[in-house]
Amino acid sequence: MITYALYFAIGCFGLGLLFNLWRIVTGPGQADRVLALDTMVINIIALLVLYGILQGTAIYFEASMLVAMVGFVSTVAYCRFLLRGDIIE
Amino acid sequence: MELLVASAIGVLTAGGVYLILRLRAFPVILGLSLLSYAVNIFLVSTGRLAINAPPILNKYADVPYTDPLPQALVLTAIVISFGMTAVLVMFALGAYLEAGDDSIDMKEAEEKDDAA
Amino acid sequence: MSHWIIAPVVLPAMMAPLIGYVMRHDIVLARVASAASTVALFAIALGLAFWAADGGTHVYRLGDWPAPFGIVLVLDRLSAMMVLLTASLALIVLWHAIATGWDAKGRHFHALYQFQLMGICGAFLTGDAFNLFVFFEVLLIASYGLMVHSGGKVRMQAGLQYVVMNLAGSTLFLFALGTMYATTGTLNMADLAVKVPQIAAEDSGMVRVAAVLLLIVFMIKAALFPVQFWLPGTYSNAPAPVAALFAIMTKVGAYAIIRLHTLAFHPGAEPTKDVVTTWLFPAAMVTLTLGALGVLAARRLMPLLSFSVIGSMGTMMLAVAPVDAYATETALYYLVHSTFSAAALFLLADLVVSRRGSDVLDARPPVLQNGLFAALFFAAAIAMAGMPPLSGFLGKLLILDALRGPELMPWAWTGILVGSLVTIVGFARAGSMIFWKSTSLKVPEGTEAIQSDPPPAPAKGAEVAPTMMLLALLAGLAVLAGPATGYMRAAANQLFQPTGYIDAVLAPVEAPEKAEKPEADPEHDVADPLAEEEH
Amino acid sequence: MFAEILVSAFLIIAGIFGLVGSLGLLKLDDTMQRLHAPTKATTLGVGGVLIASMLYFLLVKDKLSFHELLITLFLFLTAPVTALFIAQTHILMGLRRRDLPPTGGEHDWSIYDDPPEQEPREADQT
Amino acid sequence: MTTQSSLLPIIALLPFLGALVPGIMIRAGRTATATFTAVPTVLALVMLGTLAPGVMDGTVYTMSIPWLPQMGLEVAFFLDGLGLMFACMILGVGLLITLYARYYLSGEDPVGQFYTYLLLFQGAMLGIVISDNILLLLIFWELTSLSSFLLIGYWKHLPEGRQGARMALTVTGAGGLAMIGGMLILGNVAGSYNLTDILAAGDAIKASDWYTPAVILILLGAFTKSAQFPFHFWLPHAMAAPTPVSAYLHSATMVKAGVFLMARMWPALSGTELWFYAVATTGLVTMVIAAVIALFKDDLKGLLAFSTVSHLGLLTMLLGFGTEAAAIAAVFHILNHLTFKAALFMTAGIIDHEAHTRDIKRLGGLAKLMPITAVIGTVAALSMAGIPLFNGFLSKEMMLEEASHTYWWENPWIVPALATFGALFSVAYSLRFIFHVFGGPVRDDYPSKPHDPPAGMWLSPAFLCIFVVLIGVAPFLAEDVVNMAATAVTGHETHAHLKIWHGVTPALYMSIAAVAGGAVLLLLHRPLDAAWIKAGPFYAKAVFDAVIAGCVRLSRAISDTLHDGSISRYLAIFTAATVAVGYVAFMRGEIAPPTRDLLPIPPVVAVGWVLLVCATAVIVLQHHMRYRALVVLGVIGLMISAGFIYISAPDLALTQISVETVTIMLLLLALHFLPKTTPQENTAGRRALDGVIAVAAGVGVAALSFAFMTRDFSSISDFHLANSYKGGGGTNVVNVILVDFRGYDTYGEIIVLGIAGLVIFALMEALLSGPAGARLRNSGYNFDRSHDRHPLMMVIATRVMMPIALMVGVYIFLRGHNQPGGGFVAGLVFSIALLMQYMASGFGWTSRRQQFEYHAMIGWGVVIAGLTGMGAWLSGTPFLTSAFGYVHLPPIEEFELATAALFDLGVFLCVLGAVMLMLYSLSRMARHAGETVNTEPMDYDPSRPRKMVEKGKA
Amino acid sequence: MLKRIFPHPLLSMTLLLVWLMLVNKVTPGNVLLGGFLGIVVPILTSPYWPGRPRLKRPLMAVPYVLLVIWDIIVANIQVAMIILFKPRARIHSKWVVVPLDLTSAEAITVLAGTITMTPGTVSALLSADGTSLLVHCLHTDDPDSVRDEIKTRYEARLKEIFG
Ligand code: NA
Ligand code: NA
Repeated sequence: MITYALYFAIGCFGLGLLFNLWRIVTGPGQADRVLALDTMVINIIALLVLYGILQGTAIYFEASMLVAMVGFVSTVAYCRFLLRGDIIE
Repeated sequence: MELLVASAIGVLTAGGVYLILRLRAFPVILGLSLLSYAVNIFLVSTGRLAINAPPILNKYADVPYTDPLPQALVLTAIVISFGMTAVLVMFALGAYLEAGDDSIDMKEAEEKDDAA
Repeated sequence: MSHWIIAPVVLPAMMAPLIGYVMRHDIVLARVASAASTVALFAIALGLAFWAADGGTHVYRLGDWPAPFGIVLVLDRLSAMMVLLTASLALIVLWHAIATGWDAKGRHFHALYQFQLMGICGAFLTGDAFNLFVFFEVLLIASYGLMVHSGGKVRMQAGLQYVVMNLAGSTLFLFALGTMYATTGTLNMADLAVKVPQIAAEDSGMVRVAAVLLLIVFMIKAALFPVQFWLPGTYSNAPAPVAALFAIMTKVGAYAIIRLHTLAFHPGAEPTKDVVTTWLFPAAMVTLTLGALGVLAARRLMPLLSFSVIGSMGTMMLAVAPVDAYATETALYYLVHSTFSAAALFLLADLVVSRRGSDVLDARPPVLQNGLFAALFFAAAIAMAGMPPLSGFLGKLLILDALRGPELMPWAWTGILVGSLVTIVGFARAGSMIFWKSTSLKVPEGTEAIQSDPPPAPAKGAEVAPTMMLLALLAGLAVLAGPATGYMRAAANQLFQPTGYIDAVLAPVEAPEKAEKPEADPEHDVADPLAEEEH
Repeated sequence: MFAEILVSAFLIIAGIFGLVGSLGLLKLDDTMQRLHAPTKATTLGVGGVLIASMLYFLLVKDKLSFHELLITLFLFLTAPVTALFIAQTHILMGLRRRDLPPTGGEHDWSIYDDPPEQEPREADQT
Repeated sequence: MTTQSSLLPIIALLPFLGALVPGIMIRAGRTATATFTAVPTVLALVMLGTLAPGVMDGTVYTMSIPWLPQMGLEVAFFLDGLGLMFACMILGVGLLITLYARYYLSGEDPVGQFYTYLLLFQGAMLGIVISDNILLLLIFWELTSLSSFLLIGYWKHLPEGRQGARMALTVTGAGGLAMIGGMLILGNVAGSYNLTDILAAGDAIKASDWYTPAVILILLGAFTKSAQFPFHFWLPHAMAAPTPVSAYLHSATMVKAGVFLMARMWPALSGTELWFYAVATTGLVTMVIAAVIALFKDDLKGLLAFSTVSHLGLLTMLLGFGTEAAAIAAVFHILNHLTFKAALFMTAGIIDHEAHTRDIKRLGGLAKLMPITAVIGTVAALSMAGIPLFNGFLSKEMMLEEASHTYWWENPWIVPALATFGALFSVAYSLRFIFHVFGGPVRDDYPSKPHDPPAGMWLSPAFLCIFVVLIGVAPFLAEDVVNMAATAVTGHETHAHLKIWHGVTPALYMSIAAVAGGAVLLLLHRPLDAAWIKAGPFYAKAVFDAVIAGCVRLSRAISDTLHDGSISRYLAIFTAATVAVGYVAFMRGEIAPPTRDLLPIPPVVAVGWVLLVCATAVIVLQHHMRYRALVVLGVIGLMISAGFIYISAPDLALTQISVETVTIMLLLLALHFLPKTTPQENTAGRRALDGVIAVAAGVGVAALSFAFMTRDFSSISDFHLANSYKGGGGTNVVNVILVDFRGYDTYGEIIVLGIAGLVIFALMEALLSGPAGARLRNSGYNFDRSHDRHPLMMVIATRVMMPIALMVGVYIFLRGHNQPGGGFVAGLVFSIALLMQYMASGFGWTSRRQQFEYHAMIGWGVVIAGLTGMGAWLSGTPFLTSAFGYVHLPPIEEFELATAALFDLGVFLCVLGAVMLMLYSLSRMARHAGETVNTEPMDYDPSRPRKMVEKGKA
Repeated sequence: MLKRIFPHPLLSMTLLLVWLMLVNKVTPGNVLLGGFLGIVVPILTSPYWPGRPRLKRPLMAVPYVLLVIWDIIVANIQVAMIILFKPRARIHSKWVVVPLDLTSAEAITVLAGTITMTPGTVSALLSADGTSLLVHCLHTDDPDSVRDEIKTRYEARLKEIFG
């Protein structure tokens, strides 16, 4: 049962990725693209965790952790670039 | 799966090559980044693909492991290409600031014939 | 196993950070340290060369892991010779850089210089194909820094092109290594030499691709057609001492071709038998032609010298192409010669151009010491063009002699001889313009101050000495051609009897002395507080 | 069995909310509206997955894992900042000043106005 | 090797050693320099003198020292009759020229240089004639080209000198190069490069398939050197040299080198049809054409130059005949020509020196003004004309005699007729030299009123004239020398009897015809000259210049087109070539059928693939929008990281995602300064072509990877899996490979990073201190920016998150050996954590509070890694040999201590330092561009009091 | 002195906790190591965190967190309904200006974060002097009530915690 639930969840987040892609490609604003990328990061985190459950291993945990961290940093950087030009001003 | 990986490598390579043939430094940097992605996947795939077989030794079970060596090579390659990209970015910046535009081609229009 | 083998890598690698971080605010200290390190490197290289002259293949197993699983350094005659060549060139060029004050025109010259040496020596010594890539990158990235040392518009642009070209090359290198690993399952050169010939003819496609891609990668470094385009821009815009040091960089490519393509992909290895022989010779021919044409076409001195380097690479690689012991011997002689002569030309050009204010081949008032520079230029130019009495002529003769085979001879001889002629004409035009025609221009009184302010100082002995030393080395190489070629013949023979190399590298070693390591097996209940993952 | 149902339920809920978050990103008209979507995915979507994961390892694999909590902590800390930045970006690039209501105070919104000067604080500097 | 033989290398070396002396004593004055120049020459002459009796007796002195045994190059000398004759000529004339030049050159000329070049040339020439090894001979041969280049260009301020020098070098250099080919072939055929062996192998050589190319190539060398038609044109232009040079090189010695070579090779090469038709014909044609031109040269030296060409043609023709008598005649004429021609050149030099012109049309009547010179010149010119009682007559008679019975293509008339025709012109120009220069009335329009020079100047030609007359009157005096040399040429003993009267022979008629015709020609000179000028003679220099200019243009067209600075085209060529070559290499091999089954494709992986491909497509298609491309690049990085997880490479995923982030940060930082869009500059055609190349590369790489992914292989990594825990102490095999099995790679890799940091830093410093810095300062990177520099929320969130991120970093570092992670990722995590802080409060503010120096961090990283590696030496193991052990410290449970961890620490420090140094450099640039550093961590802290003064600000 | 060793004691505690969560195993060794890191890391980062935030009633944070979690769940469902079933034209988004009584930077941050994390509202801007917060509301017909709810439900409690 868990397996099916997993596949369902994986499917949902996978589909979500496609929606995000649409936003990234079409925009229209730069903020939309950054937002879509940020959402993509979150979906990926979910997928990684789901994959870990599927394989029954916690070995991919650091990866999701790191994705969360760098996702934040890069989103802020993308925004700061548009806001201030120099991201580490 | 192999087809996906191979075609992804191909697409990244093609994109990378197209971009490094542009006339400005920035797309060239993008292109080299794509190429470096492509080559990294390429290198990993030389160990053949394996699902859920990370080369982390498991003392409790006899499980298969994927080839660790290409992964180590890719790690080295990633680090090196990071350093290289950083230098490249700085060079592009330097050339842009010195020259006033970021054209990557150099036109030496010095048509001076000598008559020694 | 002597630790001296790794000294040429570790010594500069340890000195560079000290210079770059501890001494970065004190140029004098940095100079002393850099010079001391280079002198020591030279001494070590000399020792290694003597050691290698015994004909053995000395293997250094890093981390004490047996080959092909760990990385090995291999010292044989060829690698020892290359390291010695590097060290001697480095010493002389460093002297020039210090004497002329080039090193103080930007930051971190000496640190980068030492790193550069580390990379070059590492590339010559390694017995592992992927490690070769790593050291290529070390030497490249250091060269990027040296290339744009002290900055400037055109130099920056040229530097950017140099970086881009080499990044593309490095990418290809990885593709090639990947393909090689995917087909042979190994990275060790000696192991490749064992495994490549074992690949069935019915399955040779991929390994052939690997071999040919590697060849192209090395051809980039060696500046062979059609991947030679980067060289003129780079060499002519690099700071002169750097360009002089770069004379060894093209040789790294040549070395790699000689090494890998005699060891693993040689004509005796059935699957890859025609890879080098098909492509290298025509590439070298075109390179030689383009080099000569470039010399004749040049409007500026630095590009002229750069093209002469291309031409010399073409000439040299003609002798590598047949993959034959005698030809390789002659190529090695030419390799040493062309390294020193290119360096001499670039150093000399620096002395002249820095005083002349431009390297454009036009008539300008003569510089101070015109006669001295003219004489030095004459000597260096005839060396590069392959005229006697310096080693260029002998090198050319040797290569011609080696390429007597009826298939190659008509092309090679025509190419080399006509190329020589064109080069001579080109150099004569340039020299006559810079050193002779200039004397017909007498500067009107009072305009000298406008020409350059302050007027350039006459070159001190210390500034000219490195150029003279290089010329003396060229003369020495000519006079001692017998012993030199004797060593090179032995080196070439060693290359062409690869069993010695293979056996030495792959020799089963007694269980590495990991005795102090506890026999920790997966049953042993760990120990590590962090690793408590269960699958 | 109970564990399986529990885990599966969380997974399904997570999946739904995750999908809805991305769907919102796709469907909604205006960037500010779309900005609301990822908070869904973050909170209940990923949150659900993480809880499911914890439960799974605890109940099925008999192993208590706090990693998921850590990720949650991280996401909860970062998501508001991310949203704030994206909102700022959108407002600066996509909206005009007059599209926004006044602050009601003497200073305008931070992206349009410089902050008032403050007394320097020397003591704290290292 | 006898003691006497060992003099040979000393003789060869003497001039070279001597050449150093004048070079050193540049300021010593003409007399001293000349004296010192004479010393080695005299010494060498004396030594030759001690050998001469032996040689006369038929001894051949030989000696050799090995030099380049690999290819048979030896320092081998031999002295036989021919060599001795030439050596004496070279040294003897050299001595005379040394004396002459002392007076000829002015005090302003750099005399030391001149004598250095002269001695260099002398040494080279001497080397040619006594070399026993043809490779050695080649070396000397090329040296003569080089030293003559220097001598011709001696007056470097004169364009004619420079051009003449280059022309001579080009032509003789080209010939020399051809000769290299010929000599190498010859040596191969003969099996030795030693002349003695080659001369002995004459029959084998002539029978060889390689005979024809060898002869042609060698003759090219000889003909160019000896100015044979059509390579003759360089010699007149070499007359720009100071006259001593002309006298020495261009009459007596260097131009004879070609003749010498033909004589030297005579036994090995002559006597075939090829030899006859090539050599004799060339000589004949040259003789005639040059003689005709000489008559119409108004420049004294030009006249002499063409006359020299003509006489060289004569000699060549004689050697081409291939008969013994002709060889004897040639040897004799070599000697005679030397005497009268050198004297004539010196005479011309005197005239030039005194009258300040060499234009015959401006001269005349000099006999009265400079009687001594006139006598010398007349005697020598009469000899040149072939008038009896002067030595030129004797050898010319012998030549005509030989010509008279030579058939050319079965025709008995052509050779004698043309030879007579040439001799006729020879008489004409010789007489012109006498009558138009010395004869006639004294003029009053000389540029300078001439009179006889000091004795030092006329002694040399006068000395030569003694020989002219002596041999002319008593030819038997030269008999021994001629026989000695001719014996050497022909290879068997000759018994020539030289006498004035041979009876009534065809040669006599021919001679008479020549003298009579010559006199008539001179009388007709004025109308003929007018016709000649009207005909517009053909100037070879124009052709030569046009050819060179054409070559330069062509090479520029090729070189400039190829190397036009367009890296995009270089890369296109590179890629296309790589794909093509790879394709060919692959197609020439074969590939076995696949052995692995394909893995299934889960839908979510397919989704990832779609994202990756779409993102790539977006980047490629919309790369003009740079920022957008960067955002989309983030998608690719994310997908690849996730993909790495899926294909069991967690370490790669960690590294990829963190590197990706830092890279994008760097790109954003750079993009701040760069243009934000890329203009569309390529034509559609170019884009299409690039597209084709790109697709080809993509397809190639994809096919290759698919090919190997579907085939099994065995790899060395089984060892790593088996030994990772046992021998490396870690369960994360990838990490153990990185820090242990292949720790050396990692060592190199962190050094790359460290260097990257350094390079970026150095570059930044260089940029900021130059014009780029100024441009940066004036650029004003102020677009419509947010006024919110350091948002409060970001600052507060960072205060919590950065420490947590650092903890994660430590965690990843510590567990890397056993689980995914390690020093590199940890370093990046630390960097990213710090980056958070930088973004929150600004780099300037943050780094002022920084306790660690980035430079030092890199330095320490590299040093620690290196020291860890070297630590192994203490236990006698190689660099980077790891050691690990398990430690138990109550109450802490057992834990592992490994040197690999120390190494990893080096990695960590290096990565952190490098990344930070890069960020620092970019931040410095931003501050240079006018950015200010804030004093507070956030723009406004609402909990703290406002500055009172500012209150009420709108 | 103590302030030098423990510049931020709460942070130290958090870090120890984080460490234990990371290693996922509570052993004496890990506690020691975590404790050590919990001391060292704040010391290293203290230059970036001048001053110590005041917490008047830290324990009040627990009910606050629970409240927020509940709100997240409820509001999530509401927003999901809006996204899924509400036609685009009928979504009435509004800007809401929330005047702030909070003066502590930490408190403002938590408030803004809370607003964002609870679905339906996103904090978008702060005024330059930190006295008002601009909130975007996904769907509401009564912006004032949203503002009042924020102020009473969240800000008031935060005032209690931070003082
Ligand atoms: Na690792
Ligand atoms: Na919200």
